[in-house]
Amino acid sequence: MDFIIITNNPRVRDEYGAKYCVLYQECSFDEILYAVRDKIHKGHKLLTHPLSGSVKPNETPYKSIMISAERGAMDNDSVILIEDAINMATSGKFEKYRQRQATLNQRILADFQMIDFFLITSGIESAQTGLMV
Amino acid sequence: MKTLELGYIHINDIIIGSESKVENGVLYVDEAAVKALVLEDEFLKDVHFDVAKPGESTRITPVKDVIEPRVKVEGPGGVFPGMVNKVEAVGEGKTNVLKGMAVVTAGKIVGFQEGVIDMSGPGADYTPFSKTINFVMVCEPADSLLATDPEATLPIDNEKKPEYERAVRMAGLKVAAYLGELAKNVTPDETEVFSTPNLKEGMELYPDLPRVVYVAMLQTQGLLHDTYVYGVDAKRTLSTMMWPTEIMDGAIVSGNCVSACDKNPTYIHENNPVVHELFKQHGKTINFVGVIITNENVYLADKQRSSDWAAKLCELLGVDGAIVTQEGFGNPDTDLIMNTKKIELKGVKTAIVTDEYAGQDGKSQSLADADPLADAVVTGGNANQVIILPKMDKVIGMLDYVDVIAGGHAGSLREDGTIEAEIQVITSATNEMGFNKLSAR
Amino acid sequence: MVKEIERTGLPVVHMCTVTPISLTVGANRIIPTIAIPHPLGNPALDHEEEKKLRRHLVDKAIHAFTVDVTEQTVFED
Amino acid sequence: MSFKVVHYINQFFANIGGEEMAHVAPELRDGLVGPGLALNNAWKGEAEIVKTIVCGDSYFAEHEKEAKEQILAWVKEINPDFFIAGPAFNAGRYGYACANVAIAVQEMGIPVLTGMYQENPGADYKNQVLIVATKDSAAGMRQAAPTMAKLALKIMKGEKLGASCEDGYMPNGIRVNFFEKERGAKRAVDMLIKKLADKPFVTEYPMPSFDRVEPGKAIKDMSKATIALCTSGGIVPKGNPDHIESSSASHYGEYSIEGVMDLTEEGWETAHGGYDPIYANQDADRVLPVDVMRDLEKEGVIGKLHNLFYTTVGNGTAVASAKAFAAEYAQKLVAAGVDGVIMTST
Repeated sequence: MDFIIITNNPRVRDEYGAKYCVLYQECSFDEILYAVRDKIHKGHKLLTHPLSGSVKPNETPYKSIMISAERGAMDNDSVILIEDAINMATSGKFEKYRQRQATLNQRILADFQMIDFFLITSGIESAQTGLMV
Repeated sequence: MKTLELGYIHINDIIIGSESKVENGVLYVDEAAVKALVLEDEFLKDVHFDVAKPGESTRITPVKDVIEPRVKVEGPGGVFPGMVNKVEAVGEGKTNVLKGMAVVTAGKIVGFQEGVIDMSGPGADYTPFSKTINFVMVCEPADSLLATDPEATLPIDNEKKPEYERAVRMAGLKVAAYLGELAKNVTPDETEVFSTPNLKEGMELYPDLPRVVYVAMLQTQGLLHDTYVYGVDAKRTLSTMMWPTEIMDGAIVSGNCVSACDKNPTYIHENNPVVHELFKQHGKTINFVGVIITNENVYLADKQRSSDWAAKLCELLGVDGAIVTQEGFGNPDTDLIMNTKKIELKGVKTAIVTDEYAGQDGKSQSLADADPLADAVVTGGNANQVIILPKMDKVIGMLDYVDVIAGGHAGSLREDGTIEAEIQVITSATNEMGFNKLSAR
Repeated sequence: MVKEIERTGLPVVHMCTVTPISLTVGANRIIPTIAIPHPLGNPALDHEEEKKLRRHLVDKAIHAFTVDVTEQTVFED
Repeated sequence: MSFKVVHYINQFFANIGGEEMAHVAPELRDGLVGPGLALNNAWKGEAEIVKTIVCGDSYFAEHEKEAKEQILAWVKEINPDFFIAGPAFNAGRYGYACANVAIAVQEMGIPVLTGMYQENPGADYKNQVLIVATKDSAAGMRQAAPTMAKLALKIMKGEKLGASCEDGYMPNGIRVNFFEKERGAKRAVDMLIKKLADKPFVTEYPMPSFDRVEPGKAIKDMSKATIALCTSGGIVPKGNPDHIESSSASHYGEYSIEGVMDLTEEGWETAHGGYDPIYANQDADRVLPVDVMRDLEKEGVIGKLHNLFYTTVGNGTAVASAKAFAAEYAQKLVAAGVDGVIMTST
C-alpha cells in the first residue's frame, strides 16, 4: 500500500523522511488534523486512526497520520473519522493541555515524539504487509 | 471440560528481610534474592523495594504495572506463559494465588509517565490497589541505557527506552512469579473452581440457556501501548479464542503504560472481572462459551479485519450474546463501535463496557465514536472529573513530573504537596473491564 | 439541524456530499452532491456547464419536495 | 431562618377545576396550596412555600407572553430563594407551562426545579432545566414530592448535584460520576441477561441522539411555494460582518438576498474552517445555489425564493450547538410563511 505520512513530528521526518513520502509541517496537533481532512476531501483515504495513542490530543503536541498516496472518489468513512477526531480534539476538554504545551521541556517533548514515532511505525508495519485496504 | 481450581492464600502482611517464604498469611521476601533476580537483566542497574499498606499515608507514582503473584500447582505450563515460563498452554489443574497483595512496578519510563496509587484519602476510593498490600519495586536503568551526551536533559537515551520498558515489564513479571512460587506448597485458605465445557458439552449440558461469549479488546497501538498473549505482541495477531481460565494463569500481560485510569494492568487481566461475573452466571442464567480476544491497532485496515474476525467468531460459535470491553481512549472507541455494530448485525446481542471523557464540566460528548446499535452500555465514569489529592507522608517513586501527567495541568503539584488533577491520573480509576463501582449518568 | 427545522412540519431537502452523515443527522429527503468544498459545483467545468450541473441538482431537490416520503430517502439519479 | 420558596401549579391542582376552568389567568396566593403541603412537610421547616402562583393551562398556552410577564413580576417582587413548578405528571400543557415558567425564572438567577412524566412534552426541556422524573398520573405524588423536596433543598443549600439516577432528575446531558452498588462487570452481565430475555434495561450511556423526525408533507404545487435556502457551509457577505467563527460556531447568520441574482466573488465568501474555502470563495453559488433558485423563480417552477437565508458553520457531525440555532430560525421560517427548506452542507 503506497502511503503518505502527514506529520509535525521532527523525529518522524528525520527517521522516515528519506525512506517514505513524509509531508512535514511545523504546526499544531489540530492543524495536522485539518491538513489530513483537506487531503481526504481531495480523495486520499485515511489509513491510520487520527486519534491513535492513549496520549490525549494536545497533551502531546505531535501527530503523524498516514493516508493513501493514491487519490480516488472521496471516502466517506475517512471523512467521518477525521471529522469525529477534529470534534473530539477541539471540543474544549483538552484545552488545558494546549496552555501547558509551552511549559514542556525538551525531555518531555522528546518522549512525546518517541511515542508518536512508535505509533506511526506500527502503522507502517501494517501498511507494508497488507497490500490492499 | 477445562477446569482450573484457584487456591487463595490470604496475605495480611509483607516483610522484607533475608528469607523468602509464605507463612501464616505473611509474605517474607529475601531482598537480596529478589534483587539478584531483577538485576539479571543487563539493562537494570539497581532496584528498590518498599511495601505500601491500605490506610497508610503513602502515594505510589508513577505506576507502570500491577501484578498478582500466582503459581501453577498442578496441570501443564507455568504462569505468564511465553514471558517467564514456556509457551505451553495453561488454564487447567490448580493454581495458587497470593490474595490481598500485588506487585507494583513504579518508575519513570517516559517523562510524562503517569499512574497514581494513594493508599488512603480521597484518591484511595478510586483505585482498586489501595485495598491491596503492595510490594513496590522501583527499577533504575543501567548505565548503558543512559544518555551519553552531557548536554542531554534525558536520563535515558531516547533510542533505548523500548529496552528499558521491556526490562521493567519483565522484572515485574519475574518477581511476581518468584513470589508466587513461594506459595506452591502452601495450603490455600479458600478455593474456587472454574469449569468451562467445550462447545459440544455446553450445548448438551445447558440446552435451554442463552450462550454468551466475552470479547476482550486488547490495547495494541505501539510502544507503551502493547499487550502480550503467550508472549506474542497482540497487534500482530488475528482475533482468536481462549479458555477463560487461561487468562487466570497470566496468559495475557500488559505492556501498556499510557492512560493510567483506563489501561488494564496485568492484575486486572488475571482477575478479569467480566470472566468472573460470567462464571457466576454460568449454568444458571447463561452458558459461558469462552473468550474472544481482539486488538486495537492504529492501522484502519487492521481494525476492519480484527472486528470482522471478532464478529465472524461470534457467528461461527452461534452465540446469543456477547460482552465487549475496551482499553483506552479515542482510537479504541472506533474498534469498540465497529465490534459492537458488526456483532449486533450478526444477530448477537451485546452489552459493552467503556469509560468517558466528558470534560471537567461533564458536558462534552463522551466517546469519539457512536452507533445506535450500541444500546447497552456500562460506563466506568468520566475520567475528566477533577480531584484534589492531599499530601501524603510518604512517596514511593517520584513526584517531580506530576505536573505533566495526563489530567494534571500546569501547577497541579501545589506547594503544600497536594495535587489537583483529573481522576485519569489514578491507576485503574475508570477501568473499562468493569473492575470498579465507579459510574456516571 | 435538518431535524430541528423539519420538526416544525416544514419539508426539508438536504443537499449533502457525505450521505451517511446526512442519514445520521436525520434528514428525510437527501440529494447527494459533488464534493465537500463545492457541493453544488465543479470548478473543473466552465461556468455554463457548471451552472447546468447545479441546476440539475437543484431540480432534483425541487422534485424531492413533491414526493411524499415515509422514511429517509436518498434521491439518486 | 428557612429558605423562601415560590410554588407554581395549575388550576386543577389548585382545586379550581378541570379543563372547563383551564382559562383562568395567573393568580397569586399566600402560603401553600394543594401539592405544596407535601413539599412543605418534607422540608420540615428548613424551607417554606411563601407564595403559590396558580395559572390555567389554556391561559398559559394561549397567552404565554402575558402570563410569563405577570409571573416574573411577582417572583421578582417576592425574591424567593427557590422556585418550584408542578409536578405536572402526564398533563401536557401543564408540563409545558412548568418547564417554560421555570426556565424564565431561572434566567433571573433564581434556582428552579420542576417535575413531570418522561413522555410529557415539557420533558423536551430537560437539558435546559432540572426536571424530576415522576409517574404518569397524580397517583405518583407520594413518590414525587419527597424526591423533589429533597433535591430542591440540596440545591438551596448549595450542595453539589449527584448523578441523575441518584437525585432523581432526568438525564440532562451533564455527566456526573458516582459509585454504583455493583461493579461494572456485574452490571454489564446483568444488562446482557435482561437484553437476552427481551426484558427492559437501561443503558448507562445513551448514544448521542439518533432520533428521527417525521418527514414534512410533500408540496403539491411548487409553483406557488416559497422556498428558503439554509446552509451549514458558512456562506456570508464578503468580510464576514457578523464575525461568524470558522469553527465551533457560537451564532448563526441571517442575511438578505433581496434582489441578489447571483452570489459573486466580490460580494460573498465562506466563513467555514471545515474545508478548503477556495472554491466557495470564487463562487458561493457552489454552496448556496442562489443563481439557480432565481432562474427557477423566474421560470415559475417555484413560487418564490425566500428573501432571507440562514447560515452556520460546523461540519456535518457537530450538530450539538447548531441544533439550538436551527430550532430558533426554523420558527422564523414558519412565521414568514415559508413552505419548504433546502439545506446545503459541505
